[in-house]
Amino acid sequence: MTVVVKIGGARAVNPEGALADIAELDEDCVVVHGGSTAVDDTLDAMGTEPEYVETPSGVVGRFTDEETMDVFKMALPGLVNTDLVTGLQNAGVDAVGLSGVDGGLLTGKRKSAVRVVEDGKKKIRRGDHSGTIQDVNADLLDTLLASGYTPVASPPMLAEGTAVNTDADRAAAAVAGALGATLVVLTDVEGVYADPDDPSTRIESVETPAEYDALTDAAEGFMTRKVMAATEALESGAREVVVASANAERPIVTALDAGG
Amino acid sequence: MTVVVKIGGARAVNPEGALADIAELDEDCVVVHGGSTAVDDTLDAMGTEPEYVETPSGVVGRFTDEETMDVFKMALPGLVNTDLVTGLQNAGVDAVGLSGVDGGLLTGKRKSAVRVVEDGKKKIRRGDHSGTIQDVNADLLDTLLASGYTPVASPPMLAEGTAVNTDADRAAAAVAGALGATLVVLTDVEGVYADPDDPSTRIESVETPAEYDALTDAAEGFMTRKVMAATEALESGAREVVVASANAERPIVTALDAGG
Amino acid sequence: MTECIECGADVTLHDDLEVGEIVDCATCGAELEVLGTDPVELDTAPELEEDWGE
Amino acid sequence: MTECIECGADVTLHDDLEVGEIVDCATCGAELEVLGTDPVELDTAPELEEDWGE
Ligand SMILES: [Zn+2]
Ligand SMILES: [Zn+2]
Repeated sequence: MTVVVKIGGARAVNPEGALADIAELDEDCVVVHGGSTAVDDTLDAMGTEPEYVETPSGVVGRFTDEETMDVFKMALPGLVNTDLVTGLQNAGVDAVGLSGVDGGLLTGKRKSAVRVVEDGKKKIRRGDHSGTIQDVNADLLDTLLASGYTPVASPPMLAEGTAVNTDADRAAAAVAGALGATLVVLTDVEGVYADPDDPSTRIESVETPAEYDALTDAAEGFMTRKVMAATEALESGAREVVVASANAERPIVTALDAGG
Repeated sequence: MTVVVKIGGARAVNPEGALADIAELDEDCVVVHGGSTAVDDTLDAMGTEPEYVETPSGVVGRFTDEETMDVFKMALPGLVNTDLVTGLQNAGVDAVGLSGVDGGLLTGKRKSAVRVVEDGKKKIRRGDHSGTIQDVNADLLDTLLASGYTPVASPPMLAEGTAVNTDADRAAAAVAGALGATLVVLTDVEGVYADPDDPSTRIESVETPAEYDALTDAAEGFMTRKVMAATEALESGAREVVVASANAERPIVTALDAGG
Repeated sequence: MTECIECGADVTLHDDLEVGEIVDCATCGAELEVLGTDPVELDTAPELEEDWGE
Repeated sequence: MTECIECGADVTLHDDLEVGEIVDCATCGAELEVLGTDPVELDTAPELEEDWGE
């Protein structure tokens, strides 16, 4: 069995519990990370404001112009990935960092124009660097796993010859689907609750369509994306998806026990 | 036969000639790049001055404090590596980017204190993030090459659990030595001349100790480092070293023909 | 006043029109993208698939 | 004046001493690193291999 672990990329979040856990897993493991806050921090260090836009249906997302795309490369495959790989090496995991561009790991179609709503007006913004994953190069991951390495992958993806932004949760979902793996999505929040006010109603894992219908209903706010990613993972071939707290002492083992 | 190609990492230098050349090589190829100007540009974008120090014997090198090391990760494995891998993918080369931290590709001892000369005073500066490569994980490169991938590697290296700066020419030399490969070092200058004022005296390749003694005598200024790296490559097991101009139309094929 | 490139009817435009803005033709309902404001130039706004997140 | 920690002789220090600076003991030739300036604290300067480039 292979486990795909999605972890946050924020430097503020201490991933040590997760890294130590990965070191003790018996299963083959692929780590996928994001790093949106590292992008914002780097833009801030350069005196640039991050730009977020809202789509007509109310989804808020980053608008990634060319300059922001360069900062994105610096922050994700640069700073966050190198730090995670270093942390894993120190935990005894022979990690190898990959961006979605490496070996065409994550490829698909580019979306350079987006419909947005600004000040109540509908607009078209061009020059966005984002894309949707259609293919995962599972061979590259299998090659590294077979030789004892732990791939640590992150956006950008490669779309029409250009490195572009793509959602890290969806990247993790696509990887889990391509490998037929179990996906463990670690989040800073405690999980999704059938009743957000009642901690005992936490939905710990989803394995059937009926269960993820219930999950979709329960997910609110930014958790919606994690649930959508979980849905994509299951539809594309993942064995199982567990959304779990990154703050547990042994977050991955706990998540696998709960899910398994 | 395997060829290790060292290319500059400056974005200003158009590497397209080299990238197209790599696509047409019959030999297995590993690319190693630097990116010092990208580090300086990024520091500049953040309003920070790059810091260079001079050692007692007159060698000028970057002092890499913790903040600069983070920028180094952003610039080399982040921006420069991702752009090179994208360019190679577009040229038809199935490139995979690696930093020296990935899979412990480049490991060795850290040097955190350096003796420097400032205003004529000898001083000890602590907190430097630099190191000297002692081991290369050739297995990781062989694994990728055997599966049809072209590794594209750059500093940092991993020293005592920390990602640190190391010279990219020496990194290329260490890789070529570990693989018993031919090392092609592409530079913006035309090469090393026995008589710098006579273009016909260019030393095109070195294959024997006597030849590189002559080369060492001829090398001047910053070329000294390239020659020292060439020496290290040969001493550690490289088949041959060719220092050649990056500005030729087919720089690598030309270099291999000249050297072979 | 500018003509709708889909149906030819006059399209009413407000004053602070911006490049990139989408205006609807009141007659045929077509979505028109503002390509320029001086002079006003309109073209059919591209259909863009909306995604739930990037 | 401060004592050389190697030979005990007095070491002459100039006024604008900086932390990190290396001073030589005129008596025994030892290289002494300035660890602090107020009060002055000296220790044997570490031998550091000089490399030709990073
Ligand atoms: Zn109309
Ligand atoms: Zn003394």
